[in-house]
Amino acid sequence: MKPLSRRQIAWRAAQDITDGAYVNLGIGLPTLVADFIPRDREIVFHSENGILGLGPAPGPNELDPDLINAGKAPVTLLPGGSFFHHNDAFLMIRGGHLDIALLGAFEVSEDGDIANWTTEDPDFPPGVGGAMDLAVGAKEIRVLVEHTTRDGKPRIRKQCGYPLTATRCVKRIYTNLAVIDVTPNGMVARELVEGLTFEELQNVTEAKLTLADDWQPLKAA
Amino acid sequence: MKPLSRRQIAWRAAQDITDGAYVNLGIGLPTLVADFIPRDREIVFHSENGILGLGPAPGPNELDPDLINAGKAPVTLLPGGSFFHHNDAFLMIRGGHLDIALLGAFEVSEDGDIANWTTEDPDFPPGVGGAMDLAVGAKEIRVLVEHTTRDGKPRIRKQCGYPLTATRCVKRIYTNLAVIDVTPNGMVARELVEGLTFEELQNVTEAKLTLADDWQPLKAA
Amino acid sequence: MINKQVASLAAALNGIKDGSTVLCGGFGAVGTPDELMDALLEQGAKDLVIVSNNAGVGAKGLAGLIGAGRVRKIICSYPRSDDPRAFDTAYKTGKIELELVPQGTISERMRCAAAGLGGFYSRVSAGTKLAAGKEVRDIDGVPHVLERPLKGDVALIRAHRADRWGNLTYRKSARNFNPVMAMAADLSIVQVAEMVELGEIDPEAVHTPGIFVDRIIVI
Amino acid sequence: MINKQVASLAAALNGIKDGSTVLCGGFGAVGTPDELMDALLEQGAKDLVIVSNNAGVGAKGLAGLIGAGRVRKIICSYPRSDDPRAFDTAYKTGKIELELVPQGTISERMRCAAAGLGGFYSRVSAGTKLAAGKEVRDIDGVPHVLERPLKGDVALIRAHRADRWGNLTYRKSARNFNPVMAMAADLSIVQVAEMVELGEIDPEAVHTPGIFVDRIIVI
Repeated sequence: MKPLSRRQIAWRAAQDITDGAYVNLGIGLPTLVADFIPRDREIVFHSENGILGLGPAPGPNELDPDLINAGKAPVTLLPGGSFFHHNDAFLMIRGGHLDIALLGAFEVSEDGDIANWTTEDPDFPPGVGGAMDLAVGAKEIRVLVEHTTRDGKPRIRKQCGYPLTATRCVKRIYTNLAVIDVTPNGMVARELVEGLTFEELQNVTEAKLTLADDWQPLKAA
Repeated sequence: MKPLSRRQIAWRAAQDITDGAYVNLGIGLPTLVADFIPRDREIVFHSENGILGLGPAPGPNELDPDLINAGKAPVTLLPGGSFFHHNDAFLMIRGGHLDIALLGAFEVSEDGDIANWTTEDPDFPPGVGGAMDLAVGAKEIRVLVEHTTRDGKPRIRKQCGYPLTATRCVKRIYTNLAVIDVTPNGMVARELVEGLTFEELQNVTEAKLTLADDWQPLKAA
Repeated sequence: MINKQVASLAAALNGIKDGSTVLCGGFGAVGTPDELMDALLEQGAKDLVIVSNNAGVGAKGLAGLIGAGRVRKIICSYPRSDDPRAFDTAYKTGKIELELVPQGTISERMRCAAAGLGGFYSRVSAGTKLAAGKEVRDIDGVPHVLERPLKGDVALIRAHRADRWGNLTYRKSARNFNPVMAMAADLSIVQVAEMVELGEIDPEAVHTPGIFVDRIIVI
Repeated sequence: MINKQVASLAAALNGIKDGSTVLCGGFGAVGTPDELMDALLEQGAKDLVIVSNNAGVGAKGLAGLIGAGRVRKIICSYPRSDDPRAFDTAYKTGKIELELVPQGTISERMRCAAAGLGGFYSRVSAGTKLAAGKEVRDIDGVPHVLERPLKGDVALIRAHRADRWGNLTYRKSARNFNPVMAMAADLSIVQVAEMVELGEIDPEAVHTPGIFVDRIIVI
């Protein structure tokens, strides 16, 4: 059994983004997704700091200090892109105008609660950024996350231990081991990496899973 | 005693608009004020339909069907003017960004209440437009009005008989007979047309007036 | 590939259902989506709730819809116009319901829906007949009326230019209610004078970003 | 004649009082009014409440004000940055109060003040620690948090171009919080790279109309 790399998780999530979607990519792992969009699809990426139509990272001669994404990395703008102020950027988020937000997380609960803003580490002041706005506002929330912590503790839990970002909002989770849907009937494993049994997956998952009848091997390019 | 004409009322109101003010002119009598701004003052006129920097009426070759004011009359735009959407136009109004709104009225009360949106005439459906937004929102509300109705009934009353537009907002009233301030101590007549006694003014005014110690003759060009 | 342009007015209006709430752009006769409204008459949807600053002029556009008895209710700030015969007739015969809302409040209620908010408190209309039946709350000693979001099933929008992503620009005061309405409906349908190539609209000067636009028809 | 340009940073910041609430534009290091913030250090106002998305980078600008002990409280969404030493030190030693607010809620609270509204209901933060102590109300079965307007005594803004009426344009993502902050303060002070003649800014593409601007300084 070979877990997916971070880039493979991003690749897998990218395959589910349909042509023409308006998408916000959270900071960290979700940002990698932009690199793996199938070439025949035109996706409009949104950034909290007032951009629609984010393009790839700039070449050395394209760098513009006034053009960054929400992760504060330099970006470019595609033809058809637009700039607007922060208030309109969050109107888009909160008002359900984004089709998909791909987010990182510390934990996701059985009900689709997400905790991704603070671990209450006393060494750092807390920061929330746009995490709560995105989790509440986008039409569909999908999470990209390592299945367990470095210590092997499950991140997919009955209830989140860390402070919540938002409740009952996550619809799908991409991990290095599986693709899991959050449904009204609980969590359903749709795809498992090859060589992993459902029992093994459940053993590293605190939330109760069921295996989809039509489950598939989790493939990654 | 010669009452002011409508244009003279507008002239008098125009003299009180200070250089650099942001001003909204209500439909009807207040609209005439734009013609009488002293030449050495630069005033920025606002229109509810998304314009700052309204200029004079267009000449025959300047007419643009996409450029009208809130009264739906063709206008022009001055250099420095700008267009924006209705929501920003009313943010400016409601948020106290306009220095002055000059409004027409059916009635004004002793407390500065204004009634200017409906006479409840059963022959017409009611219309409110931006009247309530302006009356509540502008930093200072000044009213231009004939002192009495055609039947000689006072428009400046103890309480408004017509449905209110907003309460306690009017600061100054320009009529064909007088300039009257609404103060915490009641209404104070500041200027009277020549030949009119204070007693005569009070007789055509339902609200209780006091005469300012430093009252002046009401002059008009 | 994203291409929001449609080939016909029928395709633009396809699927609008009876009972829909339809936001109609424009102020007076400026910036009104006349051809879309005429086509809505053709399309046949009835029992409509129309949100529009005014209530139609003459016999075409919104007035045509009202005259044909297709509008159950209108939410507007100023139903009068130079030639309000269609609305006046319907109103006097009790065939149309009128919800009169201050102009800024209509606009803000639509923005509230667009922004995914549950409501807002406004001083506007407090202490007046238009606050009748609404919750009033003192905030810092000043009475405020609770206003609720106003969302459209459909918005009919008139813009000047568009690209295939749906980015829009308007001309002068024809912008008016169009941008807020485009944001506040589930389905935003736009008539434009001109399509331009992607990238031709200055990204610093897009008036309505394409995210708010679903279908575009060139008139 | 209207001319909002002032001759010096000192004139730009004249009159800012101790205890002021100061809205500071920018997101990360982009669009931040660095020179105005450095000049505010010179100017001397203390006990400030700063509203800013971030809490300063390195030792200059906002970080300089915090390092000098001039900021009593900061209202922000994300106090961390690449080099947050000034804020971290003040925070750990209890010398600065932090009000953490979701990024969209900060922005919307400022717009609420700008728009003259008394408050709004938002789903954001409902059911989380950041809603602690706030009024919560079920609207259509969904819990909403009551959020109050956030007004500045002063806004420090960075724009690209201005004219003497105060019309502003920004560059790319340097726009960010600047327009909403310019609207939400009693006194809006703007640093720009360039003054242009009245009428040179396209009236269809003004990002901040001059009505929201009080003073302009060219840096």
